[in-house]
Amino acid sequence: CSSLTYLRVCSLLAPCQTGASAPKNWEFIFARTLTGKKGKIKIMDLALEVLEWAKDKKDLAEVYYENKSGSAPVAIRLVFDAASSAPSSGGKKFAYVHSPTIGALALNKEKVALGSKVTAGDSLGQVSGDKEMAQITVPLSGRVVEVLSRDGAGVGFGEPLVLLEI
Amino acid sequence: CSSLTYLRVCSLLAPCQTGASAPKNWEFIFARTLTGKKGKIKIMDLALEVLEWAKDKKDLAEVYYENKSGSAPVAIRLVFDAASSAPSSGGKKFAYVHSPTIGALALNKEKVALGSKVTAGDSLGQVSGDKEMAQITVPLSGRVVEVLSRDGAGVGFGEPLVLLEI
Amino acid sequence: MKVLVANRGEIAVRVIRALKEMDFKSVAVYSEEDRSSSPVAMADEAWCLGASPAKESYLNIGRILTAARLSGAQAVHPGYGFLSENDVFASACEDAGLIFIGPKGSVMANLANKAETKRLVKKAGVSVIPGSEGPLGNAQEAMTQARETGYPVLLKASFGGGGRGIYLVRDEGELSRAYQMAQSQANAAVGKKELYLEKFLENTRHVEVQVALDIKSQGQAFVERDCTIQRRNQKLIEESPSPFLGEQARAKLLEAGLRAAQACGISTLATVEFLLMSDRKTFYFMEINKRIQVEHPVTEELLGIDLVQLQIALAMGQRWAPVAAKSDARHAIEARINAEDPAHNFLPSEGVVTACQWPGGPGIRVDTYLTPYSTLGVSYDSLAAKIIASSPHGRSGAVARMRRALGELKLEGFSTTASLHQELFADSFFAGGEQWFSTRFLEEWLGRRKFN
Amino acid sequence: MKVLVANRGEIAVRVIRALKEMDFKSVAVYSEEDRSSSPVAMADEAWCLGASPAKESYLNIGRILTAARLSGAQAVHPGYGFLSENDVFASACEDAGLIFIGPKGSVMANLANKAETKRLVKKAGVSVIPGSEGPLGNAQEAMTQARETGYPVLLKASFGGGGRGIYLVRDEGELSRAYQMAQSQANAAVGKKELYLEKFLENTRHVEVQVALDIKSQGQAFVERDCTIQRRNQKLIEESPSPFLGEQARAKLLEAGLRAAQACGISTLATVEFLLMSDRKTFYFMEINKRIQVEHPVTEELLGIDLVQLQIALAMGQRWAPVAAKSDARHAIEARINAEDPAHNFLPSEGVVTACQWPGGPGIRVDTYLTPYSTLGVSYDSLAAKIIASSPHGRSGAVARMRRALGELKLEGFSTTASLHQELFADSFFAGGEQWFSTRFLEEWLGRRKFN
Repeated sequence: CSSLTYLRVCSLLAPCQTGASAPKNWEFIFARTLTGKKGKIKIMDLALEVLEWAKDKKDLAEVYYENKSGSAPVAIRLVFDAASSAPSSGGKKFAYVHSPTIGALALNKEKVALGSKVTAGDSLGQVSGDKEMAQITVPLSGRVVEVLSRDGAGVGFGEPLVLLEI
Repeated sequence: CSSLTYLRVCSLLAPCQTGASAPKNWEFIFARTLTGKKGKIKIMDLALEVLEWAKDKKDLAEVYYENKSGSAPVAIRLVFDAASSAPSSGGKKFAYVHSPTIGALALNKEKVALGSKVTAGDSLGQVSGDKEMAQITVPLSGRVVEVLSRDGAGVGFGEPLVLLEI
Repeated sequence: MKVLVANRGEIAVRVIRALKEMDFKSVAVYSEEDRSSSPVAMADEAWCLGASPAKESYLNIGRILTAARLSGAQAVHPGYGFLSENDVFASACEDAGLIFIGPKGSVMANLANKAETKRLVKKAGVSVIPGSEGPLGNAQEAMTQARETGYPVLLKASFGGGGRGIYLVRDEGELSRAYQMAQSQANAAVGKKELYLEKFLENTRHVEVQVALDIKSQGQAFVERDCTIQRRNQKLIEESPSPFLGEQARAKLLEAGLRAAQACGISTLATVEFLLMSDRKTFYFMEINKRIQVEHPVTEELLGIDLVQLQIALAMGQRWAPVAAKSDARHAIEARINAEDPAHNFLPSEGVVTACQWPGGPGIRVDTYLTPYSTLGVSYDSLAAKIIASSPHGRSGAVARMRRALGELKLEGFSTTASLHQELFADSFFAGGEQWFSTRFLEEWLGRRKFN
Repeated sequence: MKVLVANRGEIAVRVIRALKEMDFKSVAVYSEEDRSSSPVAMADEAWCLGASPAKESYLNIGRILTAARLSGAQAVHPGYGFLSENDVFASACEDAGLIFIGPKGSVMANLANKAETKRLVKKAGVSVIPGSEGPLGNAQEAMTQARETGYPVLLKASFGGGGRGIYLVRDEGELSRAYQMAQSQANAAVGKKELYLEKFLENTRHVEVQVALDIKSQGQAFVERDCTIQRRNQKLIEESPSPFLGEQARAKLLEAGLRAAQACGISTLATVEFLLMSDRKTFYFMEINKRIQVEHPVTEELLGIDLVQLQIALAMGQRWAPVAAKSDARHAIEARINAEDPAHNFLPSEGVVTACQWPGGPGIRVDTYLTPYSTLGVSYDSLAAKIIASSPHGRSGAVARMRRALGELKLEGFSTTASLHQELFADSFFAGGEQWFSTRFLEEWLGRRKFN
């Protein structure tokens, strides 16, 4: 989510964003299980717990939580200023390489081989639209962990293409 | 609020209930000033603060908070199970005497004189509708602190008529 | 002019909207449970009547009259349900010098007996369902009449209503026991055990004629509404015009509706209900409703008129002047969003509105009293909202619009019939509207869909 | 059929609704800022074009064509604004084998020059504002023309639009300097400095004629819209019919509108704008808009039709068949709810929708793309929602309905023009609608109300 400059606001208890209405490349970072929430959901408890969990997270762009255990699904969505928001897990740090435009994806296969080391500023390939061709530039040096799209596919602007461990 | 049996749910960030849409006899118990909230309101901070303040309040029926300092007014409304909800202030405890029906109010002037001692079950007067007359019964023994309506006035069912210190 | 709205929920909102548009003052009355509800917020003033049980609030004539006196209201709109067809209430309003927006109390008292009403309507030359002429004296009379009418027959309480108090009798062996049970049920429900008997007609559709009459019984009938989509006699979808009525049959139906209403002495809005046979031209009078109905917006959206304003104006003594009564290829259809769980036998559902986004845009109207964080209990009826779709492109256009609107609807916090509507409006048989189906369609469809 | 919607906000929602109702697939395109917006959620698929600046997204022809190719769209709806009247875009769509839902690119190229368009329309026998016949050659020619026309005059950029690039010249002393400034401004804005000259007409109203024409230029005109309530040439309230046009003048105006559109080679929906003089019968052609307009719902609600579906059908080659074009006593009126602060000189406002409750019930339509917790930035235009009220009880009925609807509206999180509308619709002069007022009314009224 690091490139999502629209993340400027905080909102709480936003309506569920599911199915077609879920922005396609959101990060659902918050995956902690809230236990003991059988039967009727206590919205206040839930909100409190999520808020407390989230309040000191500095590297967090967005929190999304949905509970469907009761008859009424409840979603809590928090959107933070995205000053720094590389996902992190178990001490490791990651960064996405995003698509620079809309078009057909052409990856440099050697560069994006799993485990390859890449340097900030490197090109990993191109995205070609009808009237432009844009280089896919590595934002931070690291190692290729996962390729998220396939060669030749159509990709939109900002779509995450490659995940790096940095 | 002790008689409001509909207080069964918790809701957060409900839309402002002001003006005509504010239920007429709500208690706005939460009057703490949140400082340092100049300019743009951070809804999450605000919600967190109110929630933390409220979470151990056992005698609380309802919390209402409205902030109009920014350009966008924000209201937070919390509604709790109203198991026990007599208002309290500075160690003193209070209880309302509510109207038993809709009609014209006739108070027993001696009984409701400021400072008078009343006993649970006492009648403080009557409310007379077109086809019924109902006694105004003291719910808990105490001392008359304030008379909230005037003799002869039309009152609705459940309207607080007299405030007792109990 | 100040008008007290003796009702709650969406119909109270509907009436208050009409009053605001007419520049009249509105007075809401409410039970404690409805303290935070929309009508209370919208009205110019509001009075709490009592606790949740209807007899302490919306059915309490004394308290409503007290509220009228305290607020200085000059008229009372009863909405539908509750006291809307209660002749005692109407008369009490008249006695208190209030304009009752509905029929005169004396007219309603006359019409309380359905068997007698049927006799009245038949006398006016409108065909009624074959059966007893007026009420039955005893079981023996019922048996004679049933033989003449031919089985199966229905035993109905003369003072019943809303699809209740009806017994189906398939053959003579069942009759005397059914007669006894129907009598005791009628007696338990309304304190009167009088019954009448009707032929049980199968494979019929429910069509109804909205009429508006002034104080001199001058007025008109509007294009019929078709309310064939029902479950246990409760309407779920209503539309106008009926897809199964030609111009000639329509003209006859509308004329019959107007004549029946005039025979009943109506001088307000009313709806005359008919059964339509599968020959698509034979119809029989069923009953007359003397109030604004839940489904009135179907007619409003078809014709671009305002029936509630018309009803109020007629009650204030306005004389009838012709109103647009039909409209080319236009079609309107309404889906009732009830707080019921179609996956669990339509069990009433309660909760808090945690999210609500109503559909909008062209040809979509939403009538509701719910707002975000409204609480929804089970003390009263389960109607949460009505979505009305209308289109210049006929029934298929209105159905497409409804499908689009149902896709936009977000209503969370309790179960609703919205999911059922989504399936129904996607069903090619129902949506196509080409082949005849009867009032049993929905229950059969539900059986197939394993919804209940 | 799959249609790409090359726009955002409420008009994208409007077009997607029409596509759904026509059972066509929809493709949304969006800038990063609009990622969570309604059209993206509603469309069958959605493609992100780029960052917020319009030239990287909604004005980027190459990226939109790429999205069309990747999605397999067969047609493009341009909405209003952005590329909707860009002949290069229309032609590029045609070249890519896409149906452009609007005029042919070649037709739009011809109409890009407003001075030439005016000449075309005049030749067809429609009266145009007195002034130069086509573009001016130089300042000297301007002076000669101005003397003939009579001061005050307006200098206008031939390739301007939307009320921009217009210079008022009160007397000859101002002319040559104004000519230079207008030229350089026009050059800076559109790269073309050509100007033409028109008489400056005062005390006029803005009326416009919606037309719909098929591929053979067969079609019709609909009852005029009156858009006299403007601030700095931006419309704020639109209504139909105009309160100041009799039947005879209306017939002439509609005929002129249709003739002008045909002269311009239109084969789609278009709107022909006129100035109406205070004699209530003289009118002059002003310009022609070749797109769906913001205020199209006024006509839709007046007549119960669907202009966007009609526009799409015409683009797909459907031939024109007459559509209801007028409607007795009915009246429709629209209030634009802009995210602007009327108390602070209409400064654009941004924020998060912390609460939204849209009005509902009879005769009220809301077109918006906002939902609870939507973010609203200032990158694009400030239109947040349109409320349209229509009534069978004429203008006063529609105004009463709008007043009622504005009272129900709750939209919090940023400043809007709703408060201004509440005051305007309560203003007896405006609401009364009896006395003539001109396009200057709103600014004068604002001056008196100390709103700006």
